[in-house]
Amino acid sequence: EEPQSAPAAAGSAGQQVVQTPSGTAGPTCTLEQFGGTKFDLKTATVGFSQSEKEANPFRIAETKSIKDEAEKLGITNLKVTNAQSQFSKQITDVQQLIAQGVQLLVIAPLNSDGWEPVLQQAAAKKIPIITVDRKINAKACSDYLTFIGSDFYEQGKRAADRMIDALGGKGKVAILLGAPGNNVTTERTNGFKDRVKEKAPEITISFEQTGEFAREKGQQVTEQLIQSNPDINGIYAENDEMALGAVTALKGAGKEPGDIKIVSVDGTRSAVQGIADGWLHAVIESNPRFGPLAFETAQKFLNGDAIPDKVIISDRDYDTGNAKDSLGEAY
Amino acid sequence: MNREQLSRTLQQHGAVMVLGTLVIVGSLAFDSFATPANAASVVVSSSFLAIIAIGMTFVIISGGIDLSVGSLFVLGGVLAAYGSQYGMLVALLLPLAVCGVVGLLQGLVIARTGMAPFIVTLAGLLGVRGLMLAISDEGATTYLVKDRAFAALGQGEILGLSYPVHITAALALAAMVLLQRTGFGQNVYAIGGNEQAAALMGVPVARTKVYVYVMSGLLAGLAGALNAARLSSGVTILGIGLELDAIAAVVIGGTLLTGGAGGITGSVAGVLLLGVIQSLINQVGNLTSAFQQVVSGLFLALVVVAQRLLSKAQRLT
Amino acid sequence: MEAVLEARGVSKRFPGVLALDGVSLALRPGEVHALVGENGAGKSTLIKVFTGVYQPDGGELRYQGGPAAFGTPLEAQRAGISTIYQEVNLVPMMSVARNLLLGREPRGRFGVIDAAAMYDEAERVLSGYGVDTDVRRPLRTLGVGAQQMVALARAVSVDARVVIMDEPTSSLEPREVETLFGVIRRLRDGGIAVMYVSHRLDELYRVCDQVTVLRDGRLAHTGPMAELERLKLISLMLGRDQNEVRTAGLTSFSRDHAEGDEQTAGDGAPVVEARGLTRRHVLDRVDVSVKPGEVVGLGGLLGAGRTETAKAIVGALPLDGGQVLVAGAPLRAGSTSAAIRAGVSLLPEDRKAEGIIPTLSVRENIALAALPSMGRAGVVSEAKIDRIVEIFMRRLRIKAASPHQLVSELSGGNQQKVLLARWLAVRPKVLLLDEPTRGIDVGAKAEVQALIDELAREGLGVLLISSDLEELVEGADRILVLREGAVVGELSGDEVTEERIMATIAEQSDGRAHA
Amino acid sequence: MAELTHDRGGPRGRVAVLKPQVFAWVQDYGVYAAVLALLLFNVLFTPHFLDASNFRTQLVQVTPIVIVSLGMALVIGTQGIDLSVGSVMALAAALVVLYLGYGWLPALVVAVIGGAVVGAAGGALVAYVGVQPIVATLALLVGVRGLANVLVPQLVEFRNPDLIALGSSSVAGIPVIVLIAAALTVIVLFVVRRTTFGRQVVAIGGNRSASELSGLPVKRVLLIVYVISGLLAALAGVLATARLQASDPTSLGMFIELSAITAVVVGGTPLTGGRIRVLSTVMGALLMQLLAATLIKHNLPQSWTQMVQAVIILAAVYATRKRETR
Ligand SMILES: Nc1ncnc2c1ncn2[C@@H]1O[C@H](COP(=O)(O)OP(=O)(O)OP(=O)(O)O)[C@@H](O)[C@H]1O
Ligand SMILES: Nc1ncnc2c1ncn2[C@@H]1O[C@H](COP(=O)(O)OP(=O)(O)OP(=O)(O)O)[C@@H](O)[C@H]1O
Ligand SMILES: [Mg+2]
Ligand SMILES: [Mg+2]
Repeated sequence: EEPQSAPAAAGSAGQQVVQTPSGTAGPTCTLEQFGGTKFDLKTATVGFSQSEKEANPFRIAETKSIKDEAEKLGITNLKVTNAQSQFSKQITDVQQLIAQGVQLLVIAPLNSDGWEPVLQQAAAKKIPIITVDRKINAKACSDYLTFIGSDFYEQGKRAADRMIDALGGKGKVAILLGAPGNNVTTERTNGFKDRVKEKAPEITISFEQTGEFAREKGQQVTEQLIQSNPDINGIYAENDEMALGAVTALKGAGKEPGDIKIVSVDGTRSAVQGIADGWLHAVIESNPRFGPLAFETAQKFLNGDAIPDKVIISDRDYDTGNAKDSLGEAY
Repeated sequence: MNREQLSRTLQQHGAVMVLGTLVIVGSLAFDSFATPANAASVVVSSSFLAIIAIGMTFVIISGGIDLSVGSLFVLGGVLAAYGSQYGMLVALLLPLAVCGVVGLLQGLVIARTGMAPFIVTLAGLLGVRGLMLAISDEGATTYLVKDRAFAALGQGEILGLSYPVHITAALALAAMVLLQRTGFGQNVYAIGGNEQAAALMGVPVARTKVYVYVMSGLLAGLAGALNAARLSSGVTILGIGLELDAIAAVVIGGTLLTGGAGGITGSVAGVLLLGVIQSLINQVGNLTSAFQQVVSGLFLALVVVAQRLLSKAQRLT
Repeated sequence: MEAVLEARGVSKRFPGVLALDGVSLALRPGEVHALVGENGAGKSTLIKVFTGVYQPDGGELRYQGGPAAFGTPLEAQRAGISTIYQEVNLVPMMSVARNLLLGREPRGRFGVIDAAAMYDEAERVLSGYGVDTDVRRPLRTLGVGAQQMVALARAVSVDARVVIMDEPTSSLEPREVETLFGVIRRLRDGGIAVMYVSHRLDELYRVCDQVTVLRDGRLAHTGPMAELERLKLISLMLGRDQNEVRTAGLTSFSRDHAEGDEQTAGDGAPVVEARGLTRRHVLDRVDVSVKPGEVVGLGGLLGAGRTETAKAIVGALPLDGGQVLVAGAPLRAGSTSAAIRAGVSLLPEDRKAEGIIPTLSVRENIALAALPSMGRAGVVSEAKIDRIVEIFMRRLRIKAASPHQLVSELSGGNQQKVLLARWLAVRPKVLLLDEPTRGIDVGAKAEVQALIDELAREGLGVLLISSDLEELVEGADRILVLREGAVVGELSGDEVTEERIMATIAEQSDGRAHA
Repeated sequence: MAELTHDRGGPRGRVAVLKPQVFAWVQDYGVYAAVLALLLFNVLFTPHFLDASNFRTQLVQVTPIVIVSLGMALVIGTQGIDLSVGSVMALAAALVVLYLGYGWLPALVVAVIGGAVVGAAGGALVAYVGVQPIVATLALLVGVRGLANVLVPQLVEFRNPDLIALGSSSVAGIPVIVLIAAALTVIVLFVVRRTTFGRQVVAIGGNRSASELSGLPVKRVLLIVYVISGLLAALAGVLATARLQASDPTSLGMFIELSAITAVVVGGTPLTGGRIRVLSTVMGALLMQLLAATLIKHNLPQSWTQMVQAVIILAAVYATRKRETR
């Protein structure tokens, strides 16, 4: 039993799948277009810049999957840095990776803007950059190579759909926001709100406070919320941790599973368990296992094949229907 | 030179020595450490913290502390990026003006009401970040730097080092002169060393304090603006905990938090120390984030102890 | 002649105290005006009102014939009133030179400070005051005496119309005092008005033309110094009539040495014995021993290392060599608490920096050192404390609004008494007193001296450091003369006279070409 | 003279102290007044504020900050500061789940010992090496948080019923952890007011070299003070963990050092040391908690929340600040 640590992506289970058909739509990019030179991935120095501490399931799984895949492919020279959630540090990290002579960069950006200095240096050295899970606002195939990840705005919309059918199209909803200023927060919020506005005008979003993506904060905010707004029907948490914090709060307030419908994003093991236990209504997955897809894309690119300028992976939904069976695949 | 002088020099330059040792060890341990490129990345990324640390040095020598610099840094960046759509001048003046005013307010409150700088600037830390979130609708909008000339200010290079480095160097020199060779500098030391006595010796205590906080505010804003130019966007998630880095750098540099003693050289060395420590950790390549923190914590402790023992050469009676 | 600085019916109120009550005083150019009164009479407060540190609650100030209101000391200074405050008020961590010249440093090109010129200037000025030291050193490395001289030099070297001195001599020894008087006379002849506060009456009679006596914040007398003979002056200060003073008031040290010797010379075993105390540049193989009931004096010029010797004995000064024995048993080096437990206590010289705890009340300050004995199992007994505090506040006549008043609000002299009480409360075997009567008024001074006497009779060993030779001679059975950290002579019995002390210092000093 | 001192207490004296008393009162009880004002505001403008459940919520949420602030008050009393408390909470959270196998009590003990050890490290650096408190504890802030994450890389949920009970059960309607915090407050109050140790703490804060010359065991006292701070922080970490029903070394106690320092200072304890006000510190913590709650309940955006907090902090400290005579 406890304590359980992050499970490996059991076999191919929970592996990322590219969204079809739209996933790889749009312009493509080849080695010539990019203007890089071919090199052997195995012997190359590869840099991976992680944005946040490997201290939540998503980051742990993400870093792990990159490292595992590199090992699998026999890439011996993988350099990993971690920006500890400080953006300035991530810029410096990547610059120092470049200084150490990496030939391929995989970056999990903490923020979408502000990559100018890195992009310049990389471009000067023609180092291909693959960004995972978050975008970089720049030109694909020139500033950077390509983006692999989920569409957070889309995740927000799908969360909204689940909330709407959970509440039968009407009721009061509270949002537990992620960390302020964070792109993920912004997009998951906008996606949710836009969708609700367009499809269920009778749902009012009566409350939105930040839980900073952390469980304790989620719990505290929810405690305040249900105490002063007892009439709330649903809670949209922008990540699983806050949702689970909310669950603890509801338990503490003597609520029953399902009294308040909770929808969240990520798809961590505990959250899927939460669905099975009836506390969560649905969870929109955001799949962190970028390793295989990233290196596959890189290899294709180095082989001279055309690769799409953005690879959107198809995230699944977890709900009472599939929760129990897919527990093994959740991260 | 006698014992006091020796030990004073040690206290001020203990950090420099530790830095030197660390660099040597580093370049022996990793061959990709002492490369120009890596050195450049350390120096460039340190320059922004250095600018803030210069202001912090004045504040701390005067016996105060400024926790608002982290928030002013990010606010300055956002304002600069926002202002850049109206051209270079606005991009520079807007952040300086606003951050200067914040510094002025904090200085006035501290000097006039005698409230603890720690708490006043803690309020500043909160309030300013709030302000930043307010003008970037809760941090959702990131203004991009439109003005090329302004962007160049953060990205252009001379001798392989980008402008911010040169600006920092210039500021550091100016600060040294200001601190050691002007009446204002003397007043800063005096009120830090013994405020009551300074007042009785005819030092304009209140005014000096106000100046000090204005300066700190201005420099934090400037650092933010330059950083925005470098990133060519007003990133809203910057500067959290930056004040602690700045304070650590200054104190490692041999400046006493109790005020009255210290200098710019040490602070700059302190900043570089922090940068080098980070760089060394990156050289190792595959430490988990948790271990990285343990290591930098140990490093920090090691450095302050070393610095302290060096300066203990002086026995106070 | 027209007064240059004048107070008319000035009042100043502090929480619980009316420190000044309608005081009027006129200060004329070219006169040296003595301001006297017992501890807490309001002298420092009046001065602080003159110089803009405090704002008067009532009455008016006039400066150069016009009404004046100084908002800050700076304004007063700019207007030409320069002051030496009772507690040395300089910046310890700054160098001597920067302290001396703060605000008027010599400028070089582009108006930046010319360091070299500054140091030369400082050395030149200070040598005129007999302070020969490296002006680059932080001020705090100088002894209190030297610091006082720096403050004096600083105050006088601005061209002022009025110079106010609040107990400038309290930490000076004879040589420095002479220098000071020289300065004062120069000022007076230059038509400058000097206000002079001191508890050393003979000094007053030597330099002062006018005198004003304060008692409990009210004006008790003002007039020419010469016309007011000593006993009258004292009775005015203490508010008792003259014969009462003559009989009770001023019993100073009562011991005459011959008889004193017999009394105390009894058993030769010293309670505390220091052997070969050594510390580079400061102390050089100093031997000191004190027998029960004996009062040993330490004589010497400023900077001779008397304070260091005392500190070394209680383990407050790291040593390179030597040891301290209490009743034959060696004391753990460098541990003040061990020394105190063994019964050796030091009343420090620097009241402000090493004595009082400003954030605590009079009561807490008195009880501090005795705390361990003030309760059971680490829980203090308030009753016990109250009793002790009550006793000592009465015995030492400590003047405070209440035992719960902040000690930092007491007058200088009363703070000194609080510290004395703190040490008496631990019932030490040996008491090291570094300038015990500094800043204490005549009445209190006599009391303290009598107290020392009494304690010695009860068998307490005393090491007495005083810059006041008279006090030293009257008080001590035996005197060790220090110079540059080494014992250069011992006087006992009939040798104990001011002349012999001066002689000993002098004959030793010949080598060191003066100033 | 005796009689003169006497009549100071007389009518003139009383007049003299009347006005200052008002100041003094505001100075001493300003924070209480502020709390009352905030309560009043909520009673008027916040729905369901008077429910017992609400007060329980506020008290439960403020508990960790109160406990940490008690230690912080002692440290600040010595003119020091302890930035490591947040990380110590995280470490405690990590240790408590690691040793939960041996039962909740042993686990708690281990966690608290861990906190004490960290405190001792900081104390040693400050007292014996002479490192400035803010950097000594800053190093620990960084390192110990990392250590906690090394021990427990990610949030771990636990099912131990006793520990969960510790966090969620109540006695006579009052949550256990609140009772614990209350008990600790009383203890610290006693230590500060009535013990030799307490007196020595403030004396050292007031004038260190004077304390040394008075034979106080300065270094030992300093060491102990930091140990206590670490101990309390660890305890707070365990309680917070019990309440969260999961150990989250990553984010538990983040920035709590600032809240704690604010609570202490708002309570009127000067950062310059030499004075400790225990009850007011607790009040300060309550003030901050109520404020946060009010802003959440009224659903203010983050930007406003932070700006309002800034203003309130300033106002509260302004009211309780020490006025110097002029
Ligand atoms: N800041 C203050 N707050 C409260 N009371 C004060 C303050 N300063 C002085 N007092 C009180 O005012 C009275 C006069 O103090 P003052 O320092 O003027 O005496 P003094 O004549 O200088 O005595 P001494 O000869 O010992 O220096 C004393 O009773 C003292 O307690
Ligand atoms: N006039 C002076 N010139 C230069 N240095 C001095 C002078 N007076 C004191 N010092 C320095 O200060 C140190 C301590 O002197 P201190 O005054 O404490 O000795 P002291 O004999 O106790 O004199 P006192 O107790 O009368 O002040 C000495 O070691 C010396 O270096
Ligand atoms: Mg006085
Ligand atoms: Mg001395």
